Amino acid sequence: MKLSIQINEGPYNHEASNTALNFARAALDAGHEIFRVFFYHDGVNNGTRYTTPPQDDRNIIQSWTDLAKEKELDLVVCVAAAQRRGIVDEGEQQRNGKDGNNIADGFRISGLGQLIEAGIQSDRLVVFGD
Amino acid sequence: MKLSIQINEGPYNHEASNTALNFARAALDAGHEIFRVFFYHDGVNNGTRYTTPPQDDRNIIQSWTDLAKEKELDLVVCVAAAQRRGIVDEGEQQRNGKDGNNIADGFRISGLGQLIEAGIQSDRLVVFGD
Amino acid sequence: MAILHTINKSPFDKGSLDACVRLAVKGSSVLFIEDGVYGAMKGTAKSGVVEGAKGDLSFYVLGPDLKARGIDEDKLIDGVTVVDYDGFVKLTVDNDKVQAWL
Amino acid sequence: MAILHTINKSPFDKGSLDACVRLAVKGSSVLFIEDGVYGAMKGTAKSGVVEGAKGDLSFYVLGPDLKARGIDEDKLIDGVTVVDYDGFVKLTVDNDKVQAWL
Amino acid sequence: MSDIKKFMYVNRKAPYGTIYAWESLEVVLIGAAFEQDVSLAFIDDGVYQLVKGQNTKELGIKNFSPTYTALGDYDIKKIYVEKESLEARGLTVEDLMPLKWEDENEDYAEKDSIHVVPAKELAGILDDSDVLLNF
Amino acid sequence: MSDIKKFMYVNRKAPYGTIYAWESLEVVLIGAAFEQDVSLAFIDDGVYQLVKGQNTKELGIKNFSPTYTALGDYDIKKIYVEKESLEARGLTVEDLMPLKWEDENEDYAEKDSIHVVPAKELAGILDDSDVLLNF
Repeated sequence: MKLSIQINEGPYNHEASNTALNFARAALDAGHEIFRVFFYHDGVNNGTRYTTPPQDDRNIIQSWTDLAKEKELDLVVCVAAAQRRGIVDEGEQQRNGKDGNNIADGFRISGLGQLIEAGIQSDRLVVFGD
Repeated sequence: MKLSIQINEGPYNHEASNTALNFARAALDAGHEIFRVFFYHDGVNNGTRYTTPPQDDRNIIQSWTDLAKEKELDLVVCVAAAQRRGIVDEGEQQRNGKDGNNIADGFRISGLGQLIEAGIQSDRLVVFGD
Repeated sequence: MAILHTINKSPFDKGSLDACVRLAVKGSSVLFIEDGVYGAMKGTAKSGVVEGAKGDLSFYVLGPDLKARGIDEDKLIDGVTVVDYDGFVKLTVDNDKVQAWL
Repeated sequence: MAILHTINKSPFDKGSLDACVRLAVKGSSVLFIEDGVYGAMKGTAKSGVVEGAKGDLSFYVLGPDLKARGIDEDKLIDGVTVVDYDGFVKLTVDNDKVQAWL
Repeated sequence: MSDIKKFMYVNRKAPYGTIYAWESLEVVLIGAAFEQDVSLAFIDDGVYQLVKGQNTKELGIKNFSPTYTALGDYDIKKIYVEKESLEARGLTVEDLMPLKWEDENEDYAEKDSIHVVPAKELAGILDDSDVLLNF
Repeated sequence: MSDIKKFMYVNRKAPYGTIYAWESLEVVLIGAAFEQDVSLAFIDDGVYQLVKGQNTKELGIKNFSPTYTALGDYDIKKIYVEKESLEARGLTVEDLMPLKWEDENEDYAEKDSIHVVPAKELAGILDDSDVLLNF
């Protein structure tokens, strides 16, 4: 079955991204396809490569990057939400005149249409948030 | 009177930073001193220079930067919270082997002791959060 | 048509459980996750919500979130089923859609 | 000693107002800000909390947050005082410390 | 399954205190271009989003409430407000912005988009949706 | 005013669902070095932070609950738990981790750090603090 996931909160402040990660792994292990993971609201903060979590805790962003690589996941960060919160890729860097970017490996920035498309194309949309 | 402010949430997802900004302006206008503004939890996300908010909305981070410059405010981002969430200055960039930094003008990264010190040194500590 | 409802907030902190029970049609499934798992405990001031609704709704609770919070399964309201992440996926697939009471 | 309590959550969404009223000593001040301002409205299912406590506590509400949410002052519970940010600062200074019921 | 899905946007949070209401509206506007069957539900504190007379000038936050009145132009006309949530908050439909759409089959007659429905009825409407977006 | 202030950490949120509990504890540990008068209050869902038997292995989140049992070593021994919050959640002090401190004036006798107090009493303790940190 084709599933999509929406994540509304950042990596450590709320459990949402952690739950979504465990859910995604279980879904993939069960043979389901994950059409897209869409990061919205503060969820866009999952898409930064600038975090350095404590050594004795999990690295959520690295886990998403690794899972995306292993399973060819489509990790999409909403552009409008990202602009409000400071998540930038090379394209956004140029468009908005920033002096750098912080997007993590395996994530891409795109529009809200990607969420609607996920809703249309997927058999299920599962939302994790605050 | 000497006041300090703690902000626990990021710039747009919650009203906390906006309320704190309006409170800080009113306190300064009334002749009070703001000893320190301490950004904790997701509040550290107020300290990025990478945001590009919509043209028709306020720019919270720029407002903090401007107020800090005008009134010589001490804007402190908690280092432990910042590491979890990806707010990086030059020192953190080098220490943690990052390829860039995103700290906004007027903010500095420091330890939790700065919050305790603010509690000790200030006549009032006012917390804004979720 | 069948909905899987997820509740991720403590019933003491937020009204998510109350809203879910008010707005779930008979026969729906409800899964407690994250801080929502406290809503599945018996002997609390909020246990009555699930006890009153369990004739009409099927209640599940995410085991990993229970264990994290130190809640033994014998503290659960009778009839609440413990599932792991695989079970969460199965519930997602077995229902037509998911409503998250954020 | 006197505490200024701030409440920034709707009383329908969270238990902040209930907790504050339970844990504020007589004579304390309570200021509704942000989504907390809904707690100052009369004629709601939660109005009784403030009405029952206003003999012991002084209630204030932040005007800019009221206006943003389209709440006319004539919808406020009798005895609740509207203040602006200057008034918030004054309450902070006039009390010894601030307790934020986040 | 037909190509058109029933999208239901479930709004349960107050405006301004958090950004969910506003960013939900941004999804609704973008989603309108996809020609799906769109409904909005306002439950719990979500009903506050529709209260009329919002004025955010002193806050310094953009007042996005006028956007709700433009939803009719996007052909979004099924807006459900839970009766129980309204009543608990001491509100009636008179306290809400009048949201309208124009019926081109009836010479562009203005019709109400807001439907105040009891929980029991709204439960059935949620159950009848294909995709639930939660804010 | 004396050089020592009464710091009160007010904890009202459950662990793991959000990070406030953990990051509050990090402030407490750092704050312990400043030799102030420190108290902790656990109110509402904050009481869940102290429940014993927490096991986060399947979540993959660090189990920070052992840190509470180390608070005695930091000379933090005034830990107030609101009775009403415990009771509403069907909990008793037996469900909580036993937090102890050693009284060096009594040959290092172990004493309980947790004090279950009714709201009315806790209100007075909050009122008697100098600095309230809210989590």
